[in-house]
Amino acid sequence: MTLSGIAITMTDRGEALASPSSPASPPVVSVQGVDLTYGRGKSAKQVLSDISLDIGEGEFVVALGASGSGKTSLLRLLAGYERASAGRIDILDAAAGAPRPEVGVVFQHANLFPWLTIRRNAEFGLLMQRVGKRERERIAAETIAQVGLGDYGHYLPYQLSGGMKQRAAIARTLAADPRIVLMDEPFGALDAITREHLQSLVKSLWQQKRRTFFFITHDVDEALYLGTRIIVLNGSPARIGTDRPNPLSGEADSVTRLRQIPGYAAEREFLLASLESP
Amino acid sequence: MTLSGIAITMTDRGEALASPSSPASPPVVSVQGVDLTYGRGKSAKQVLSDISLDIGEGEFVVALGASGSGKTSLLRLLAGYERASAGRIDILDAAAGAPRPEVGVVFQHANLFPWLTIRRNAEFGLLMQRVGKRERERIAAETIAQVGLGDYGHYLPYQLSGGMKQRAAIARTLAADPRIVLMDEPFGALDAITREHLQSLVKSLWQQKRRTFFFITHDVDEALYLGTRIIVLNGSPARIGTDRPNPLSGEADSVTRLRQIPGYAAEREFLLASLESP
Amino acid sequence: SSSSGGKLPKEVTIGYQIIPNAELLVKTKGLAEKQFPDTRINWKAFDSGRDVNTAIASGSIDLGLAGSVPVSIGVANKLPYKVYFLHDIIGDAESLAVRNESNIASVKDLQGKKVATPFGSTAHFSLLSALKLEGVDPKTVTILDLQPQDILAAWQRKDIDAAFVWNPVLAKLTAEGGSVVVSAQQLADQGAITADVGIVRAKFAEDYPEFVKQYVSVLDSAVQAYRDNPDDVAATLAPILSTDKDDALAQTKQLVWLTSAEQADAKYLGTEKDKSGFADVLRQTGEFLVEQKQIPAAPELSVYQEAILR
Amino acid sequence: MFTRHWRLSVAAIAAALALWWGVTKLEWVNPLFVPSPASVWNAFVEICREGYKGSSLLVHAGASLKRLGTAFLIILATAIPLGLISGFFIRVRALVEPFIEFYRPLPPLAYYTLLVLWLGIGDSSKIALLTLAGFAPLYIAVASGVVRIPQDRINGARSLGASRARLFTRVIFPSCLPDIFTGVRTALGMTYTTLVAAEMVAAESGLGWMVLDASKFLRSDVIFVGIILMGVIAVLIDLSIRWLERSQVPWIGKDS
Amino acid sequence: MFTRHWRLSVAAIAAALALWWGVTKLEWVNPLFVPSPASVWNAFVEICREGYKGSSLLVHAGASLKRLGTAFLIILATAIPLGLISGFFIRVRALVEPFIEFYRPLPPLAYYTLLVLWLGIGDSSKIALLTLAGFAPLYIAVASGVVRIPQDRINGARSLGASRARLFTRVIFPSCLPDIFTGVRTALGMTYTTLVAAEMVAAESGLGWMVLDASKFLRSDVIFVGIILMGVIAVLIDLSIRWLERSQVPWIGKDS
Ligand SMILES: Nc1ncnc2c1ncn2[C@@H]1O[C@H](COP(=O)(O)OP(=O)(O)OP(=O)(O)O)[C@@H](O)[C@H]1O
Ligand SMILES: Nc1ncnc2c1ncn2[C@@H]1O[C@H](COP(=O)(O)OP(=O)(O)OP(=O)(O)O)[C@@H](O)[C@H]1O
Ligand SMILES: [Mg+2]
Ligand SMILES: [Mg+2]
Repeated sequence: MTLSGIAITMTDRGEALASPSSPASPPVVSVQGVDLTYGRGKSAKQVLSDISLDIGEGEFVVALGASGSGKTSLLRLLAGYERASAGRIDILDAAAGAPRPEVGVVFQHANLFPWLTIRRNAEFGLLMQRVGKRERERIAAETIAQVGLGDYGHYLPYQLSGGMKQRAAIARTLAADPRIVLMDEPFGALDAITREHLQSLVKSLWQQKRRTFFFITHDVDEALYLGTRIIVLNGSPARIGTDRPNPLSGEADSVTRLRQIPGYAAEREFLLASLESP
Repeated sequence: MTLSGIAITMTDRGEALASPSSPASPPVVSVQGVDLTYGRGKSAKQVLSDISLDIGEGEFVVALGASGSGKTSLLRLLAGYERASAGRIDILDAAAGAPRPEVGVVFQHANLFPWLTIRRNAEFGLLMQRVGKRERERIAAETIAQVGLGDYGHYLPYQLSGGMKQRAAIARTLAADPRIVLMDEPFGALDAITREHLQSLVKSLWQQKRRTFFFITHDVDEALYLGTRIIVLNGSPARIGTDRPNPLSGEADSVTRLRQIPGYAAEREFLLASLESP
Repeated sequence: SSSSGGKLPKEVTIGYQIIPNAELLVKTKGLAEKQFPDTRINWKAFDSGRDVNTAIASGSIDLGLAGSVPVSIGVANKLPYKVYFLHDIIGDAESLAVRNESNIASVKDLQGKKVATPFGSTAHFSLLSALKLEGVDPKTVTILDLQPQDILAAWQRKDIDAAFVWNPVLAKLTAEGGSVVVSAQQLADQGAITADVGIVRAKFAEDYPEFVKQYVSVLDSAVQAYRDNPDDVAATLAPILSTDKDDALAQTKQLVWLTSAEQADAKYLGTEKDKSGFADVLRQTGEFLVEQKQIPAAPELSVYQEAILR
Repeated sequence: MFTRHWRLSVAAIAAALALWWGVTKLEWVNPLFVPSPASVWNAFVEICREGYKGSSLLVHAGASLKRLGTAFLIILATAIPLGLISGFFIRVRALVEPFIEFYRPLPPLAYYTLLVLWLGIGDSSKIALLTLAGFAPLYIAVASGVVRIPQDRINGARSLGASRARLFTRVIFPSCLPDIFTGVRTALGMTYTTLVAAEMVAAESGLGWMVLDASKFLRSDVIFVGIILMGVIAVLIDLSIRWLERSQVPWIGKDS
Repeated sequence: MFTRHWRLSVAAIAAALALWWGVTKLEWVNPLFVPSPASVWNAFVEICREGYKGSSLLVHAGASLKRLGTAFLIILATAIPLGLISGFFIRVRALVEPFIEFYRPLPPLAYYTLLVLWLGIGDSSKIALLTLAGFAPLYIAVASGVVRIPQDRINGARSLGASRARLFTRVIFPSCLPDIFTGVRTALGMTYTTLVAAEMVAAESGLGWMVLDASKFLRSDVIFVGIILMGVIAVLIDLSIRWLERSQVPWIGKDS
């Protein structure tokens, strides 16, 4: 509703159009002047400072930032796990403050339920939505297969490798199909091949279902491939140093192809430079 | 001592020379026909098959492989956390089978001691070696600063971001200065800038102290930048599909530079192709 | 047999204790069941008068057996029950045993020694009475609160010099280098009577006087059976006392069994309200406990006289 | 863990039995308090054949197990939900804990009288005593188990749409399973410990009563039979709980 | 957690007191067993002024606390190391646990006489009884805490050169701290619970003895004074343990 920040609405598959937030599509995520401080008194540490960010429906926002800059903290605020010390956050027109099923989260560490098999982990969100057993099992099996764990449905989390756990966690969130998906470095533990596979998976899901994504990564190429809009957190406490539409959005159908696009090198350099700015 | 496998001895800074293992420098790590099976009976799953690998003193071996291929399993065998189902592993002329201080490990997940501050975590190895308090604190402070956590020494692990925890874990192992360093995707959670910084740190430590490294990554560029020798795990159960010296070893002083070297693209393509081979 | 008009309860709960007296004989031989074919009789075993007091106050039992000390305390605290029978007068069954090595020849010699007894029991009362009768200040004696089996353990370790206790521990003490200095029998002769008392819930006694009357007659017949043939009775009681027949006989002899007719003597329950020797005993017990600072206050005699069922 | 090295356990038990035999053989302790294995065995055989004071051994064991079992079902049905809830809702905890903290350390012997007064001398007061004895340890174990659940596991579940109720059954409960098992074992020990006290008042059967009755008559052989039986039954129960734990919670100690 | 909502706790306690007052006022229960708050207060004042049966209240409380304290120090010094060791070495566990499992459920009343025989009627048998009562719960909590430590934390420490001994003091011990705190609380409850039983034998002072003695003479006002005092002391001890826990183990429930 407010005019601050930049909202991006999708025009066609993968193509982004920067515009001031239009009254036609109100932002699904609206962050207004948010501060975040951990601890109290002497041990207080301010992590985020005056963050404002509106995200429109169907946007794919990628957040970059140095290690420890505050990306995860911002995501936790959006997820309702943490409360802002100042400012206001609205998600789907309700004040943030508690986790909710419309907002799915993939954690930086897999965080699976250790007592459930991969299949049951993936079914969890559907079970909570009271989806019938048949349907639940079908969707879970499909999603597990999509992340390449088709043969591991009956394994317990501790029996999986690091990257497999991370993929299982992704499947768990995607199977529940939330309107807003928050992902915190979901592909950090994956090899190049699997990673590229999952990048296409996420991208095609986004294209098909037009969900809204907030995606943290430390990989600039990944940001340029997936995002319609890229923000960079800088400084300590962190603020949003850069917030701009991604001109390469939808231009390539894999990271490898992306690297061959004219303009890729310049854009990459620009983002690396903004990452380094204090 | 055996002649199987390929041992690589270092000739000059960063330059690798492939050679059959020379009697002059016996391998510090010797893996002979190792199998690994998890579970028993019906739920048994063979993960590694007939792995043989000799690593000479001062080598920097990088292991690549698809997610779930068995890289971590191999590292755990070398670390003495797991016992081989068949075959034989010798580390520094003693059979592997239990963790030991000569073999340092950085886990895929940080795995810090939650009750110790970052400083005390970093001091842990030195404390175990009965290094005096002064010296201990000096080395810990230095290592923490090297990984960019100079200001966070008094934090408890839960107060750090994912990437910071991972860096703290790296500092903890490096501060203890083990003769053999095993690292499992240590930079997986780091942004590009911090990552490049830590890559140089590890490389320069290796150059200065000539420790032996076994380093798992999913980033081919990182492998080409750091390794003197690269192995690729393929198949299920996994075997060593590729094991060859890295011709680019020591050729560039950062990953960015590396990409500009002629021969980089070909080498990268080759490795990506071997990753995909079944 | 319920001939004389008064109605009988459908069910009655009797709290008993394992003491070789007439009630135990009645229970063992099933005499009450024979007498009251249409009444269900539930027997509940108790360990201490304290628990009997609680049980009767909670309405869980209709009739019970407790020592004269707990009954005195109960009456002093207005527990709603009446004394209907004296199951036994404690004779030689409770005595003061001293270790021979301790050089105790009389109660007077207890000064400066360690004496054990279960507090709040009739034996405790007897010990304090003995000290008083001999003019010994209880403060000069170390009196320890020990349960019978612990008294035996402490005795073996020579932790104690003497103990006022009952069987079977008493017998073990005398067998293991001890001898009896004074018994409840001797104290009773000097007026410090202790007894095992039959009590009945006041409301129950009011509702079913006929039952109480007939039950007393059953008890009387058991007393008679014992007098006629003590050997038979000992044989019957031996298993429940976890002992053999001879020992059971010895134990029964250490208690005085009385019929209700004998108890009608003014020395015991009496027949008239103000002529009850036992009410006096209860009052004296109460006053004694007050004197010994065991309880804060005791009521006057009439309250105790009220508590004797007539 | 127990089963793999059962040989060791058996050896340890055999050694203890041998020690017992030796000690009584050499009469280091008064047989009145520590009877010889032979006499305990004889007492056991006799009790098996003829029962003890009117009831067969099976009746005694059955009576005790019935009381224990009932109390234990009540404990499971109350302490686990209440522990989960009060571990989760700080306010509930603030309301409930003063009372639990207060009654918990009270010796059963101190309040048994009150229970008898309210519930009578039947089985209900005994069961109430056993229940009270075992409730607090299980409650505490569960409540502090909840506090120890990683916050993000709960966050994650709520993000997946778990309602409060299902959060409890589907996340908090299984997360606490290891703690519940520990708590159950402690609670069982605690109830068991109270068995003799519970059977002190107006009981005529039960292993606790048997031990108590025997101790009154200095039948140390019977006391030992009772104690050993109680111990053996307890160990069997405990073993089955552990077996359940191993088969139900294989992920204990593994990183998620 | 307790402190933040202390108002709620205070309110709950006040409500309970009001209920007590009302119930006795309306004489719903026999005042012989549930005395009125006023008469309990009077008894308290009287005991404070004149003591109970020869000893002042301070002496009674002091005697109990001395016994409890000594027992508790022994428990801490034995159960924690043994729990750590047997959680870690399966063989030790196989050797030790049959005995702990066996004695644990045994009612103190069943074996107290043996302790008296071995240790006499002085304080040592009382302390031994209290120690035995509290040992098992702490041991179990610690041992199962060790089993739950993530294996890779132990692996990591050993890779950093931790010897067996230092692994215990520097890794396993702190890892188990949350379990130790839970165990300490349960064990304390257990020892406390046994206080009355312990002071049943040859005691002349102690809160447990006071309650027991009063119950023999139907002094329910004194019983209530004793129970409330025991409860209050226990709650205070528990609060300080929890305060210690909060200040020493702030990382509970946080992912490492
Ligand atoms: N405890 C276990 N029980 C059964 N299977 C296991 C266990 N641990 C690992 N595995 C299996 O072993 C295989 C290899 O796992 P490993 O962790 O070595 O892979 P990785 O190469 O390190 O993968 P990543 O790059 O994702 O970390 C996986 O398929 C996994 O399912
Ligand atoms: N519970 C906490 N208490 C105090 N400080 C905290 C806490 N959690 C996080 N921080 C601090 O907040 C800062 C930002 O952390 P955050 O996890 O948001 O970083 P990030 O951008 O996600 O980093 P990374 O890429 O390494 O995951 C860090 O400096 C960290 O030390
Ligand atoms: Mg982060
Ligand atoms: Mg791995």
